Amino acid sequence: MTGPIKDDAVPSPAALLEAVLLVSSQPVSAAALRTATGLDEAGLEDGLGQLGVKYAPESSGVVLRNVAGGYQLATNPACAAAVERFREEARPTPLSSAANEVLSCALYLGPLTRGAISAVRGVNSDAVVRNLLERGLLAEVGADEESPGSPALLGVTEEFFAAAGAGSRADFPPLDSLVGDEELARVRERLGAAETPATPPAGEAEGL
Amino acid sequence: MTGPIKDDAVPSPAALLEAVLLVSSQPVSAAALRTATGLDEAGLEDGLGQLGVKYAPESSGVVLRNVAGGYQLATNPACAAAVERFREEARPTPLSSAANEVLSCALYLGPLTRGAISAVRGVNSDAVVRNLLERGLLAEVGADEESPGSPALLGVTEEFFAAAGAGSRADFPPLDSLVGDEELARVRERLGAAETPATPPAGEAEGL
Amino acid sequence: MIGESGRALEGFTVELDVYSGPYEWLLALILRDELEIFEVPLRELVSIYLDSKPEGDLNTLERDTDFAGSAAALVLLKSRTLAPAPDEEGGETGEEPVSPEQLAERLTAYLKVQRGAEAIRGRLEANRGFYASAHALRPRPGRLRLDREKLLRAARSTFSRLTDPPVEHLGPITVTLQELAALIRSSLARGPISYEDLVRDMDRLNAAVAFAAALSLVHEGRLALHQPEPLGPLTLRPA
Repeated sequence: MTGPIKDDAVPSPAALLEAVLLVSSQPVSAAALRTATGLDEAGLEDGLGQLGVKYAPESSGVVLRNVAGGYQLATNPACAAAVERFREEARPTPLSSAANEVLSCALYLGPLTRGAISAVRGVNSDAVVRNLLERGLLAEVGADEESPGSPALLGVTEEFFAAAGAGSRADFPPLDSLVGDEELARVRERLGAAETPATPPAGEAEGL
Repeated sequence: MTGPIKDDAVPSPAALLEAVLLVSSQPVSAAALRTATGLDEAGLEDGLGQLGVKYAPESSGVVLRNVAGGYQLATNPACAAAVERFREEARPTPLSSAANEVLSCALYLGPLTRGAISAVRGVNSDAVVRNLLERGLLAEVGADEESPGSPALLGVTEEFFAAAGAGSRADFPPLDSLVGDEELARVRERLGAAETPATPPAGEAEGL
Repeated sequence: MIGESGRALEGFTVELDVYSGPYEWLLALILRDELEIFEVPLRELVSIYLDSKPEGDLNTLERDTDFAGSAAALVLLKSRTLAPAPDEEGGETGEEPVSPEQLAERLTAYLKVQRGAEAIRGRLEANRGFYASAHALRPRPGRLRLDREKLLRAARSTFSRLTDPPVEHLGPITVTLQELAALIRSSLARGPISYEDLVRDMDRLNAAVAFAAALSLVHEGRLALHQPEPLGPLTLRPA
């Protein structure tokens, strides 16, 4: 099932489209699909037509939906009972130490941008942030208008406080009780550097 | 495309399975699939067989993988470029040889402590271990209670097996098959382990 | 010059406070822990090697490369000994001398781990490019439990982490001494060239290797180095 994939084989339009649709939980617009896949108008229509057959609600457990100005893969409502049972049974995977670190940044230093989180932690944290957004523990709460591209500001959510059994920020010990002044100054320095766009998030390769 | 779904139609085994697989980012074990879908052994096999055809790597942008002790829908690597363009993410950089060595220690000799890994490799490996924890390829799976301070024991994760496209440890070549007897004899000879004190071992410089 | 045995460094002997005799024997003694690596003055060893090079010998590159390789290994060994890896018990390290048997066992174990790493690298490489479904369901509200102790531990370690020193400049050596020697030779065909011009586009490591290659060519009598004042500009001229 995981047999070798021929690198020289050019994927069909339908294949390109369904791969992109699998990695997006949100509907994807026709324009975004074309940009990602490099398909022209005709290729897009052709591919979507084929996917309409492959993911037809009459036979498939995964269906292609055209909603909210975009396309999306979703489960067939006819399979809802199985999906619900799976959701009940599946225990949420515990958070990694990386996820806890990102959450502690957002809790104590937030709201802050992805770049600032990466700078404080010394490693690129984009994947961890995406996971926490998907779990609803982090949310975009605004934008940093001062920085080029106005990157999103991330903060912890109500869901986060509920999961931690806390009412609010006040239920956590203050930052200066956790680390010394000197260390805090260093953290602030890294945060400051992150706000200067010239500095890329440090240490992508970190020791590897 | 989003035509009416007949509620009275019973979805096929394949449809139930693919609906469940769509809503999991992790591989799902056969047992969990059966619990969620209510399928029996034969239904599961039948359904997975059909999905193997529907999601064949030769033609589909989404493929069915059997990895890390479970089943998973994932994008076809042949479509990786489109996925990466869509996500605006670069493909994760390959691991350094140091990182692969640490994983090899954990896979073959683990679970073991950071100290034990460093001892095998002859260099401090803490930074590399941290990065692998970050990437979710290593995890703390217990503690070595015998040692002072009960240092954490590290092992490879399900995510590691998934990333390596492996079902389990058994998919990796056994450690003892990796180095031939002849080669081992040469190592011993070079080190003078075969007790030849009068003559210096040949080609010492190259062996360093 | 390579002896009949095929070992480039066969004829090289050294005279140090702690040892006098063939260089190869010195390496063997160090490896077998019969000579303490701390006691071997590596700088002096390099000087002895450079002084030992026969005048006008045209074929020393292989010998130089071998020496550079073994000297680098000695530096590595010394630095590892200076900062010993904690042993399995986390207790005292390397008190008793290691027998050749033990050393062989350790090296064998490491060799296997290294091969295992190769197998892992191959598998990871072959499986890059699979991306998982992004349609995973969010856990039901309230199902997720966050360990506050773990969170605070994470906060402490994140905020007190020392910044790693930048290592970008330590790129891998991508050219060999031979390649650089060839580069120097072809550059010299057009006349004298300054060392600064030669290494302008090189990183620090490559520049250092280029300098070693230049020294080697001087010893071979292929070029002359001209430096009118100490630490001043350095010019390479055809000999």
